[in-house]
Amino acid sequence: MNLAYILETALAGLVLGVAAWTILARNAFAASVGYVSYGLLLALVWVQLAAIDVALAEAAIGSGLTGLLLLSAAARLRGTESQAGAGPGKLARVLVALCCATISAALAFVILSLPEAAPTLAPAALAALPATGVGNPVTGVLMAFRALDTLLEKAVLVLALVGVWSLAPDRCWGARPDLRLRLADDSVLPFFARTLPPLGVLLGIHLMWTGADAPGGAFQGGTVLAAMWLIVMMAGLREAPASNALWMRIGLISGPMVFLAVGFIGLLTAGAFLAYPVDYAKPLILLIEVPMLLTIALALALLVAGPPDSAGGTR
Amino acid sequence: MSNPVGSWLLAATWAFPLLLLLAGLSAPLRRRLPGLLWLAPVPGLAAALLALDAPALEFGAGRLTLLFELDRPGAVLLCAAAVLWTAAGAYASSYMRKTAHRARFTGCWLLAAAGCLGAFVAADLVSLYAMLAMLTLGASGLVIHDQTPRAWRAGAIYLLLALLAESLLLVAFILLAAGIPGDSLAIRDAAAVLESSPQRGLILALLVAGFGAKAGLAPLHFWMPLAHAAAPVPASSVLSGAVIKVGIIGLIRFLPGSTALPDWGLALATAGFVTAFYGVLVGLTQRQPKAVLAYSSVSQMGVVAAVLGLGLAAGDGSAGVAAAFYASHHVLAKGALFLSVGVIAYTAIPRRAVVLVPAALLCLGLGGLPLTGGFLAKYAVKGQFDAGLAAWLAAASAIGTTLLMLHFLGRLARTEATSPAPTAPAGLQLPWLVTAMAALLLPWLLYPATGLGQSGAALAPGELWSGLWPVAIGSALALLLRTGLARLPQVPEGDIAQGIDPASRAARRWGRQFDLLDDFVRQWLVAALSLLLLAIAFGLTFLLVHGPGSL
Amino acid sequence: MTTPHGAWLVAAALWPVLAMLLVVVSGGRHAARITLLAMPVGLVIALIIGAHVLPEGAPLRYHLGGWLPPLGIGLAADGLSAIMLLTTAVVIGAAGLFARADFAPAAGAPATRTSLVFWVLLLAVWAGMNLVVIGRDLFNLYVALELLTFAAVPLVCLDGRKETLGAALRYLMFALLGSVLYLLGAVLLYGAYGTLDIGLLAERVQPEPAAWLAGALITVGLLAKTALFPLHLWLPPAHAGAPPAASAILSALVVKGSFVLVIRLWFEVMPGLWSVAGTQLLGALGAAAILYGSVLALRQQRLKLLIAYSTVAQIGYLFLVFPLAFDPAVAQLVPGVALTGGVLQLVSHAFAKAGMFMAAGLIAVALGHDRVSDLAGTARILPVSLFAFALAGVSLVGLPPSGGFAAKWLLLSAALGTGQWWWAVVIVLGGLLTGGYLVLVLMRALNPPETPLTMAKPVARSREVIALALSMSALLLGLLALGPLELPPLIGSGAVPVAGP
Amino acid sequence: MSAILDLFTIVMVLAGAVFFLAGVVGLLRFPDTLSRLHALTKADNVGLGLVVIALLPQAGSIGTGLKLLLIWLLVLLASATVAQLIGRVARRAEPPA
Amino acid sequence: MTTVTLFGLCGSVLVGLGLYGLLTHPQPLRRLIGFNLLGSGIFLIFGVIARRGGTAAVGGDPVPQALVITAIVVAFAATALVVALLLRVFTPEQGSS
Repeated sequence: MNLAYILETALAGLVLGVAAWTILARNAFAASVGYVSYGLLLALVWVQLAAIDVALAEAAIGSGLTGLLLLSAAARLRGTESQAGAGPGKLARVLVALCCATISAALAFVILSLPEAAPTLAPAALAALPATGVGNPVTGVLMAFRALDTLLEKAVLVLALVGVWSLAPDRCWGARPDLRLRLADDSVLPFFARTLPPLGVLLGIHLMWTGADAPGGAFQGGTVLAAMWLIVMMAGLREAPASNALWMRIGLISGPMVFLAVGFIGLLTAGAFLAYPVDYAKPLILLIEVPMLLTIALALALLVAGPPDSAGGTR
Repeated sequence: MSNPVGSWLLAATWAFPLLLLLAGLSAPLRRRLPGLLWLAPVPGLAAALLALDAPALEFGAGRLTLLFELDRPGAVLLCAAAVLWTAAGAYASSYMRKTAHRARFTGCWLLAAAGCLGAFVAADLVSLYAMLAMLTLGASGLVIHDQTPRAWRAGAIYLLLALLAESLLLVAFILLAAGIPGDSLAIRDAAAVLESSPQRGLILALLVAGFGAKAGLAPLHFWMPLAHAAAPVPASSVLSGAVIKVGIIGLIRFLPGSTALPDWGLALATAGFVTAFYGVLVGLTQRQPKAVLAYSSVSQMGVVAAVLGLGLAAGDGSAGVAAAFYASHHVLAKGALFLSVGVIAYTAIPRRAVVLVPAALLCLGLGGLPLTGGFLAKYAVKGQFDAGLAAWLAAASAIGTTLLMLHFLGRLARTEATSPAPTAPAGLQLPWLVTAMAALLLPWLLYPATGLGQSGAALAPGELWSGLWPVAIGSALALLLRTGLARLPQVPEGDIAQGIDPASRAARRWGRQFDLLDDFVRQWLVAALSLLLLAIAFGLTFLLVHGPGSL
Repeated sequence: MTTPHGAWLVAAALWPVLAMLLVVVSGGRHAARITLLAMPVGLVIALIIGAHVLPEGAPLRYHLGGWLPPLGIGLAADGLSAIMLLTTAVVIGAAGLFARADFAPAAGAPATRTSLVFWVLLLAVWAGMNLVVIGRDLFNLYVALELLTFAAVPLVCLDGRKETLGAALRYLMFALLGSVLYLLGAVLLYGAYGTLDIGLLAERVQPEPAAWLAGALITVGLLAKTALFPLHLWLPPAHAGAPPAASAILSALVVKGSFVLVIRLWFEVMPGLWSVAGTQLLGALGAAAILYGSVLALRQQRLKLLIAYSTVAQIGYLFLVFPLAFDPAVAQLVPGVALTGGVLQLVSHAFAKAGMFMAAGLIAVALGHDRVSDLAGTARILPVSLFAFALAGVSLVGLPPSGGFAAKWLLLSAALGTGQWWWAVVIVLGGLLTGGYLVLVLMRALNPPETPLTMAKPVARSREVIALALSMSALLLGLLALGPLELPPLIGSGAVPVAGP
Repeated sequence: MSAILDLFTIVMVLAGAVFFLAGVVGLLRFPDTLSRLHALTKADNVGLGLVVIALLPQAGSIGTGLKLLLIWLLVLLASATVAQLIGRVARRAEPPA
Repeated sequence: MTTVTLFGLCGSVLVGLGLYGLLTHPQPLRRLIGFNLLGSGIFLIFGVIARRGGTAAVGGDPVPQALVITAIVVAFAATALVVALLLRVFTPEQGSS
């Protein structure tokens, strides 16, 4: 019964409380606000679970970007909330609640009954880590042991972006997404959008770079870059790129493309696809991570920016 | 003795009509097709004449070997059926000339022809099933052809029953195939398996029900009067003449020939005789000539079933050929009579003798009038009807048939003319006369091929007398009852089929319920909730097996 | 360890991805060309894998980066994978050729939205399918499933009409629910056994709560994506609303991807954990789907909806495999006749349904509508399309010599062989109902039009031929499957050697 | 020495906590958005500042200390900007009486 | 009750909450939020499993941690797709094309 334990319990309680509140909140906007704070609290939980990389990702993507998406959507859908019919009746709610409770209980039971000697790949990962040249085991897993996942997940990002574009009305094809905020002339946001990004870009690149050996990595770095770019676009300093801008498309696919290329080199030199020749491992991994950073930044930002919109004007 | 030509004729029998059908995909050929219907069965006819001794034709390998060959009963039936399809085809080309939708009629006709003729040469389970399926699709198209509500109803009922029959047969086939050692799917192996199969009872029941329904055995006969009365004349001619024989050949091929199964045989024979008399009785109440003919077909198939039943009871292998021969006569006679219905409608009253006289001959022939083909047919099955009761029943059915057919003749004569022209066009006359001739003569030519003996023996005075007296009594009865019959209340066509309409109405009501159910099930909450419930259910199945203690 | 030629698996998995990326960067002007060039290559890759696997059924294996499971990710192709790879390559190729008329920009015309998007999505579906059928790592498979979903959903609402957008939203939400439940199951398995590799899990799973809950969650998650009754809420509107080429892919392939994973889970990961109750429950859902889907197909007024509901029904047949393959004697699911029948049903339905949707699409284009009641005259103006429709129908009903017949034959013999006659009854009834709604359509289409009919829009004969070719291959599949082609052992890539401590 | 630093830290953190508390109370109790905003921004800028100052002695290295200060500056920048944005929205929503 | 147990239970409750929100809310955006809660609950459980697998050398099993990062990105992509679809369906000026 020590201080840390009390804090953890309080944290858990807080997380659950905020989660419940987001579910029960009056309207979508309030719920979205709740979700953002929930995400930040969750990041703290991840720290408690000794997963700093995940904490960063959760704070940046889970809370930040997702929150941004939800908030803007909630704001734009305010008017339509009444359209959605009334929720299910009492009986149905009780039934659903019972089912959810059952599943939660089953989960809890299983988690409590997991084997005492927890099966783990930590030793295996650490043993194999030197071969990858990186010091951060998470980065090692992402970039070496399970590189295929990481590669495919880039493809997923690109695909999701194309999917979002596909939702543009035909007349808007080739236009730009519009996320400028309607600002008064004396707004300080443009100033903010000029001051912060230099620092932010620095931080993003730093996160990617240190990710090799310390918590951080291309995801977290890319997210920060995306956030900076979004601020710039919102402040109206730069327009969002049109969906047919070539430079942007090249940037989008550069990450996975380089990944594929390096993987192929591995097939030729190291005897297996996505294998890194010894003592070239770390340089190659960094070689992949640089364009990956670009891809992630572009993809995340453009996913938030949404489909091309007539208000964005064609180029 | 090798006979490659024959083997390939076996394939052409069903492939040629299909090729004609495919040709219909190109517009110019499609326009020519209706005139060429008579051509489709020609390879079948050739096969019937040349391929009897031909080696079996095999397609494919491994687990699926399609097998085609021609046994004696098959050859006899195929010959008669091919003749009828040819004549009716020619008849149809002129009969349907002015009507709409000829393209569809042609397509269904060719499909049905391929299936019907193919069924006589199919020697393995799969291809037989395929032929039956083709036949069903084509035939139901022919029945529905006129698009009247009556036609739709008849077609729907026919399709339902046919598909049902095929499903029963499919199950039977699979049970048989499971018993066959090795990969063979040949019918003769299957029949061999049947005799010693542990599930013999079940399989026999499925087979008799399946093929029985196709042949119109009571109580699964009710589709026949509906379908045959609703279809256009040439179509009902082949349906009632050739198509229903597919059920007969099925029974002949699958029922054990050598081992006697008294109880099953007697059951089948009983069903046959019941059908025979039931058909006569209901038929007598009918007014519409085609309906009368249809009921007479029901009755005649009853007789054939009785022959097969008695043969099965006695373990008499020759019953198959005899039944096939009897049926082959019915193919032509009944086919011809249906054609006459169309011809007479185009013939002015005073000139009708040319139609009625041959028709009368055919009618009495069905009753067994000596020297007609029908007489020989009855003579061929004498072997099965020798026993006391059976003989009396056979004679009684002959009497009944005569009576019924004369009733038909009366109705036929009363048909009102539909065209100003004094005589029917040659396109109708010729085919009908040819078929009538064939019905009278062809049996005499075929008889030696059946191996049942010499046709000369049938001409002994005793035989002639035993053929003559039932016809005489039947005719006498017909004269006596002439007035009475007209006053009989008419049993609605397809008697017990009446029960179907309320059922179908109920079904439609239920269908509406289904729509509502689907609207409910496809709500987000309902679907997602059932997802969770399923997850819980799957979890519970484990607990059920391992018990809560396993937690 | 990685088998010789295993590298072809990487090619199969990543070739479509590469093509997709190239299309993205090249833009709508060249998208169609690049895709159509990529397709033959992908087909060849599938053929090579098939040639190595199918003859003697020895699976191919590959470990990416040389990292063995549990640390690394493995790919493997057994008989089932090889067959699925081939089916996918063929159907995708056909769909691509078919869709050229709709989505390839006219020469000189500016690139439109669909002229880029469709091809990207098509290639993504292909990549997703290939990954799903050769993946050996549950999380890797999760990513593949998401790839498949993200590709399938936008295909539904490509035309941007309100109702298709709604259908797509429904589909996406439900599919996401399914995939997170799948992920939860995978997480539990890792927690209990410290690996996500199918081969290793197969060795390690014990009958205990963790495995049970995981099994249940993964199963229902996949069922949601397969749209097994009563989880079909999204399928009819989605498959009926999509453009024909897309409907063909969705109905023929996408729903099958998650089904293949159900097979893997039940037959490979935990064949010994399931009970009579579990398999019978799954079978019951399948049976319900068959009858329910067929009846509703009979009720539909629109041709494409009718076909979509027939998909609901046909999916049902696939799930009869589980009760039929369960051997109470050893309390295990054993691959055998039933599984072969199921896979045959899967493949023949893929071909038949793709052909049917394409034919229906052409009919809808030519008539300007797809009301079942007003199909009269179709035979006159589109004989080939109608013929394709009919042939596909022959396979769906299960008439010889179609693949559908072969599948039905095997399933029925399995049912009768194991004395589970009630499934036989369902199969037979399903066949009757299927015949019912198809004959209804054909009869209407064979009617002559009341008023002379003119095509609302001309239809290229080449597209009719593509539909016909697909239906034809569904038809001939039966001969292949029952005849010369001996199916190899479908399931089981053998245990993968363990790495690490 | 270290004891004094620790004491300093504790005191400053507590002071910062007080400001945060005040801010929260204001957020909950004040009538309209603008005054809530006022309470909030003031409170957490100063509060956070005090906490940062409190942590400086514990930083260990100069670099860490600079990072701490940077964080404070960034938060000042952000909250100032956001405060202005919210303020404008609020004014449009509820014009001052 | 140790850290892992605590957050393990927390995660399973979050899953329940998320499911409830995903099922019962008539409004798609609220369902989406429920979906995200559900997802984060699952990630948390995975994190707990990772923590249990920690050794003297590392605080947690890196494999699940890496997988969670990937999963978070995928979940974000899904969210973005749903939001785009939502806006297209429900906002008139875009819905009409």
